[in-house]
Parts: sequence; C-alpha cells; structure tokens
Amino acid sequence: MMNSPHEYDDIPGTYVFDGSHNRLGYHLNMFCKSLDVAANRDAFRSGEAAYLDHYPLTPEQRRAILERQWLEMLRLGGNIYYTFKLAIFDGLTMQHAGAAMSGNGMTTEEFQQMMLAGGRSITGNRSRRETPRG
Amino acid sequence: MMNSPHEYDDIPGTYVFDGSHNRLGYHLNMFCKSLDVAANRDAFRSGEAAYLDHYPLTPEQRRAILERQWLEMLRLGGNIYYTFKLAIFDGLTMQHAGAAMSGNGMTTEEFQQMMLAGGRSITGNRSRRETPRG
Amino acid sequence: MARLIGGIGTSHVPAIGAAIDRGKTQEPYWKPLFDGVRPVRDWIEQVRPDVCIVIYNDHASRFDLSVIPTFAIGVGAEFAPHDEGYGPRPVPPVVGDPALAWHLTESLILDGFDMTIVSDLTVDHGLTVPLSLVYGQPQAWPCRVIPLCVNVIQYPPPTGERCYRLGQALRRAIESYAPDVTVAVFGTGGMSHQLQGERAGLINREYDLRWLEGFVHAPEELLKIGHAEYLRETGSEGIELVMWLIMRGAMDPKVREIHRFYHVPVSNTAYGMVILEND
Amino acid sequence: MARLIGGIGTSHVPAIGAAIDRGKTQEPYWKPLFDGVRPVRDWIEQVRPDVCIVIYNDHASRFDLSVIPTFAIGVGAEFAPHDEGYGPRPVPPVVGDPALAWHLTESLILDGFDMTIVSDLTVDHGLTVPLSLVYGQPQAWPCRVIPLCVNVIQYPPPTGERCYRLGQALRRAIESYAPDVTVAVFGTGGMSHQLQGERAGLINREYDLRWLEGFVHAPEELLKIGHAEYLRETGSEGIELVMWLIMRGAMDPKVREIHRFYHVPVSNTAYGMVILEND
Ligand SMILES: [Fe+3]
Ligand SMILES: [Fe+3]
Repeated sequence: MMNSPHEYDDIPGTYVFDGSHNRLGYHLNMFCKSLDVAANRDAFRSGEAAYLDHYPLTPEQRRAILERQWLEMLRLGGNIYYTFKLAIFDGLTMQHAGAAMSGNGMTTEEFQQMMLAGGRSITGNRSRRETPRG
Repeated sequence: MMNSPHEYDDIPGTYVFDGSHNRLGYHLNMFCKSLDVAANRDAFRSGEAAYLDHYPLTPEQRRAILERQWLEMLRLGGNIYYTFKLAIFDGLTMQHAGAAMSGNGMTTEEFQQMMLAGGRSITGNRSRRETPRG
Repeated sequence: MARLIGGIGTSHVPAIGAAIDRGKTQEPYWKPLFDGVRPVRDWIEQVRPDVCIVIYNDHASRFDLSVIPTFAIGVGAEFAPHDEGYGPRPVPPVVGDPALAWHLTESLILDGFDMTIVSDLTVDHGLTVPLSLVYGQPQAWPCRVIPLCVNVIQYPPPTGERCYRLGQALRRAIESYAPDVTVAVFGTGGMSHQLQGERAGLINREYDLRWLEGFVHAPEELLKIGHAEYLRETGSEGIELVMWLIMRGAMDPKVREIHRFYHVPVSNTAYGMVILEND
Repeated sequence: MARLIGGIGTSHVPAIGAAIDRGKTQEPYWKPLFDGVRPVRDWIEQVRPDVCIVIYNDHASRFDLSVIPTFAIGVGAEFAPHDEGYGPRPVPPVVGDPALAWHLTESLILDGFDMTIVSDLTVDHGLTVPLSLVYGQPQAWPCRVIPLCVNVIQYPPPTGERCYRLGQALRRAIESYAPDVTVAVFGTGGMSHQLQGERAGLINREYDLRWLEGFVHAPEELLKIGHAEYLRETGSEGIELVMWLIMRGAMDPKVREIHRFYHVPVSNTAYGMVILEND
C-alpha cells in the first residue's frame, strides 16, 4: 500500500484514517457498518464466521474481528466510528474500548479514573521522537 | 412553492431544474428513477396505476405520467434525465420526446429533419420578450 | 430580510444526549456540565431563532465509506434521528426549511463552495445532542433546522481556513434571503479528544483554552493551524473543531461573548461552549 | 514525477456510443463525425497516457435526487458501466488508480475544493463514450481512469470560473505526485443542446464556434459567462460546457492546438472536439 509521508506520521498511538487506511480497511469497516441493521446483527450473532464470509477480508482482519482485537483492527484499516459499532454490538462502552486500545493492560476502571483526573496527558504524547515508546 | 426570481426565468420553452422544481417533482422523478431496476419495470408494466400508488404524487403528476404528457411532466417538476427513463421504458427515442415536447404538433420525422438542417434556431428563442409566444 | 442573530459553539458528545434522555442531568457526574451550559437555555429563550443552521458531522450514520461528502446540506422537509445502534434517540423529528436551505445551497455553490445537496437525510447525535442541550426536552423543536454536515472522519477534512470561508459565504447567503426570518448558527464538535489507539483518552486543556480565547477574539489567527497540529494537540477526534470555524466565519470579526464554559471530562471528551452575538 | 501530457475536449452523446457498439461508424449519418474525430485516435496512440482523468457528469445513473455532489472523485479500483435502461454498454470495465485518485483527493481538499469521495461508483455514457471515441473497441482500456463527476443536472452547477480554478488545482495535484506517470485530462459534455421543453433541439453554432475559439486561446475571458447565458445561448444541457473548463484550467494558459472539430447534428446535439498540448 503506497502512502506518501505525512506530517502526522510521527504522532504516537494514533491511526489517522487517510486514503491508505480507507483502502486497507474498506471491507472491514463496511462489515461493521452492516451491524446498523437489526437483521444483520441477528445474523452475525447466530454465526460470526459464516457472516464474515460475505466480506472479502484478509485472514488478519477476520481474526482481529472474531477475537475483538480493537487495536489490531485499527492497524488493519479500521476506523473507530466503524469498529465501535462492533463494540456497541458487544454492549461495550467507549471507556472499555479506550482501555482496551491503550495497549498497556489498563482496565476500564483505570481508564475512567484517568478521564476523571483530566484525561491522558499531552505531555510526552505529541511525537514519537519524545516518547520512550518510540 | 416559493421561488425567488432568476435571470433565466425569461428563457422560453425551458424548465430549469432548480430547487423549486426539485421540491415539486421529487417523487415524480424518483418514480422514474425506480425504472432503472428490471423488476420494477416488470411491476410497472403489469399495473401502472397500482405501481404509482407507492409514490406520493399529486393527481396532476399521476395523470401526466399515465398519459405520457412529456411537457406537462416538466411543468410539474420533472427533470428530463428522469422522465426520459419513462420514455426509454416505452421504447421511444430522444427525437420522439423532443418532438412531443415541442408543443406544436411537430412529428418525430419533422424533428429529425430540423436537427439535420442544423437544429432549432436560437434566433427568436433567446427570451420571452422577443418571441411572439411571449 | 433574514438576519443572523447569534452563534453557539458546543461539543456534541453522545453521552450528553443519553444523560438528558434518562433524566440524569442532576447526578454528580453530570451536574457541573448542565450547570455550566444553563445560560444557553436562557439565551435561546430570549432570542428565539426561527431557524438554526446546525454544523455537525455524521459519524458513519447516514453516510458510509461509499460516498463521503466534504460539505453536505440538508434540503429536505424532515430529518429523522438515526439509529446509532441503541435505537433512535427519543427526540422529536427535526423539521427542515427547504426554501431557505435551497436558497443557501444556490448562493453557496454560485459563491464557489462545492456543496453536496442531500434530500434524504437522517441525523445522528452530532446534530441532535446540541439541540437537546439548547432546548431541553420539548414536544417539538421550537425552530426549523438546516443540517450542514462536514466530513471530519475521513482524512482530509476541509481545512480550518476553508471552513471559516464557508462561514463567511453562509453569512452572505443568509443575508440575501428576502423573507424576514431570524437565524442562529451552531458550530459543534470538539474540544480535544481522541477515541482511538494507544493515545485514547487524550485531553489537552491548555490548548483548548488558548484556542477558545483565539476563537472569540482573534479567529483569523486560528486559520493557519493545519491538520497535523489539530491531530497532534487536540487528538484524532479533536479535529472536529474546524466545524466551529464555520460558525465563527458567519459571525462578525468582532463579537460580543455572552458565555464561555469549559469542562473535563464528558465521557472521553473535553467539553466546550461559547455563545456569541454580533457587536 | 507525474506529468500532464494533454487535454481532450469532447461531447459525450450516448448515440455515439451506440454507433460504435453497433458498427455503424461508416454509415452516412455517422461518417462525417468519425472522420472528424479520427485525429484523436492517432494522437492518443502517440502520447499513450498511463492515466486519463475523465471529467463528466452522471445523468441520473449512479446518483439520484437523494444525494447530489457538486464535484465527486472516484477513488475505487474499478468502475462498472451503468445500466442506463438498455443494459450496460458492452465495453470493458473501467480500471481506476486508487493511489493517484487518493493523492488528488487529498491535494484538492487541502487546496480548498470540497470534493465528495466516492468508492462505489458505476459510470454512464458521460464517461464511457469519450473513452470509446478515443480508444475504439479494445479488449481492455489501455489506461487507468480517474472519474471526476460534476453536477450539471441540478441547478446550480458549479460556475465556469469555479471549474477553471478546480482545473488549476488539479494540475498542482498531478504535479505533486511522486510516481513517474503520464496523465491526460478529458473535459466532456456540450456543445449547445437542449433535450427538454418547447426549445428542444436548440443548436447555436455561432456561439459554439466563438466559445471554442475563446476556449483555446483566451480561456480566462470565458470565466465571466454566467449560468443564465449558458442556459439561454447553448440550451439547458449546453451548460455541460463548464466541464470543459476544468480541463482547460489544468492546461497551461498558452497551449498548442492539435485538433479542432465541430459538427451538427449528433442526435439532438452539436458535437465539438479539441485536442490541446502544453506549449
Ligand atoms: Fe463528533
Ligand atoms: Fe451529458
């Protein structure tokens, strides 16, 4: 997938949904979008793997969906407004998804506490160059 | 239907598909658009009046459609690219429709001859102010 | 002649809608927010606009990846609340103003803005939460509404500069409408927040407060902020702030600030509100 | 670096497609037209662009009244011919160039053009007839194609001036693409014609010829022509000419004219073609 460099590339922990991500994740996102329809939710519920056969997903995308790997879905072209439809399907909140995507074992409660304390700090999170995570 | 005056209002024999026409003819045009689908064409063919019941048309629009009043459809908000779908359904050409809309009893052959001779002249057709038709 | 009587900037967090719908506004988590936005209820009661133009973004609700308009305007007669997975919000249908919406559309396109004209539009929390914040829970919304929907989900959104210019054109369009109606413009979305990735939960209070100050008193200075700065400083979803700049462009360069309020957190988001009148 | 190697202006009358598909190009009605456009076949054979950006309008095919984009760009990998009521035209599928299309989209939006991004697009005669005119009946189109679809059916279309500015931005976008591809731009539609109403069949040869002359040698002078003049002088469908101005804006102000041809009638339409290279 060709992707010309962007000024935002060095922002850590952020998956900007640009053209490259759109192309990569088109069918993953359109699968998520299909869950807007109640009949589709029922069909997905009664057989997740069979339902996914209707979408030309890569094996990695299939696995990420079936195993609810929220961060991995973003890496594979998912857009949060689409993948969150799957989280809604699972009855999860944005705090649950936020904790899961933090990628450091944070619990939902810890995420909620972080928000109540003013949210994740921008300090150290502006650029990969300044973060230890690199 | 509120319509602020436009510079094009004085062009004779011309139905500019602006916002007012769009609002007036929305369902008429969307009925025509439905004929893009083969199954809909079959349904319309097997019962035109019943098919039209699915669209919130005015009595005038219904009549114009059922009686194939091509000019009247434009007056009632039709757009030529939509109404021509009904003409295609009827197996008609753009020359047939052109002759029918001329509103002066012109035949399809006369319309074709006019085109071969260089088309309808702009002279006398620029403005209602200059046409005898007024 | 139509007249612009004011502008509201407000975040449109879905949880705010849920709190109103479920009667939780006086609970400890919510009380500071609803106390802080109380002045907007008084203000709207006083100015009572005939029409609200609500600038918002669709969150993969009406539009999906098949067709993504940069600027879409709703010219329909009614806009039903979209089912975002919990059933549609229990709010009144949103009544449009097709005559004014088509006038704006025509004026904006001839003025060099490449609008997508939408007749068939459902509206999500981006539009209905601001209405609930401002009007509470009426039987019917007391104003007609024109939705102006902006892409901020697919990179690239329109630039802040382009949004501000659209606001200026919107002002010209409003003021060239003959009927004697009063209009308010809502700019919605923001403030800093990031829903996705390892940075999820990011809040940048200092940047938000500085931006709000510039927004009110020196908006032209905000126009040079590029997308990379918004993404970096306000989070991947904080870039919704460009929508506020459409409202600001519609207002006079110098404005009277009726109210300003900032609060963290609302769900995963920093909440901001301003109310502006032309001076 | 990508390079713009030329521009083609051509009408896109559906009957031309039907004449090619049915092998009628040497019949007396059609021979003068196909003789007149012959040079475009030689020219394209010589310059062989890797990518053609085809500016056209959708005729109530892919889009209906529910959503009407002013400027839409096709970023998909393939675009199937649309069934316009006779079954899809028997032409090869149109293969896109998603990488370049996304680059153009990003560049245009950041440059202040409010594109609608379309991934799921079928293409009608507005796009396929020009391809047939230029390439004949190959097994596969010998170029990738990026559809740039302009609203000219719903009043108001974008102005001629806005279209020309879009063309200039398109040029900047092409030339900022790193890969070494050659690009041609097609401006399609026109010339004078009116399909509807009592004026159906209108042709304005004198205006068309004067406009073509200005188009080649003094395009900026055409930019002040308003919609009312196009509608009045070139007919309600002649307003498609604004799409040619996007192509012209992409070319240099001074160009070399390779070919010019004008013919009446093709179906209910005046046919025009120009081929331009940068000087
Ligand atoms: Fe939002
Ligand atoms: Fe056309």
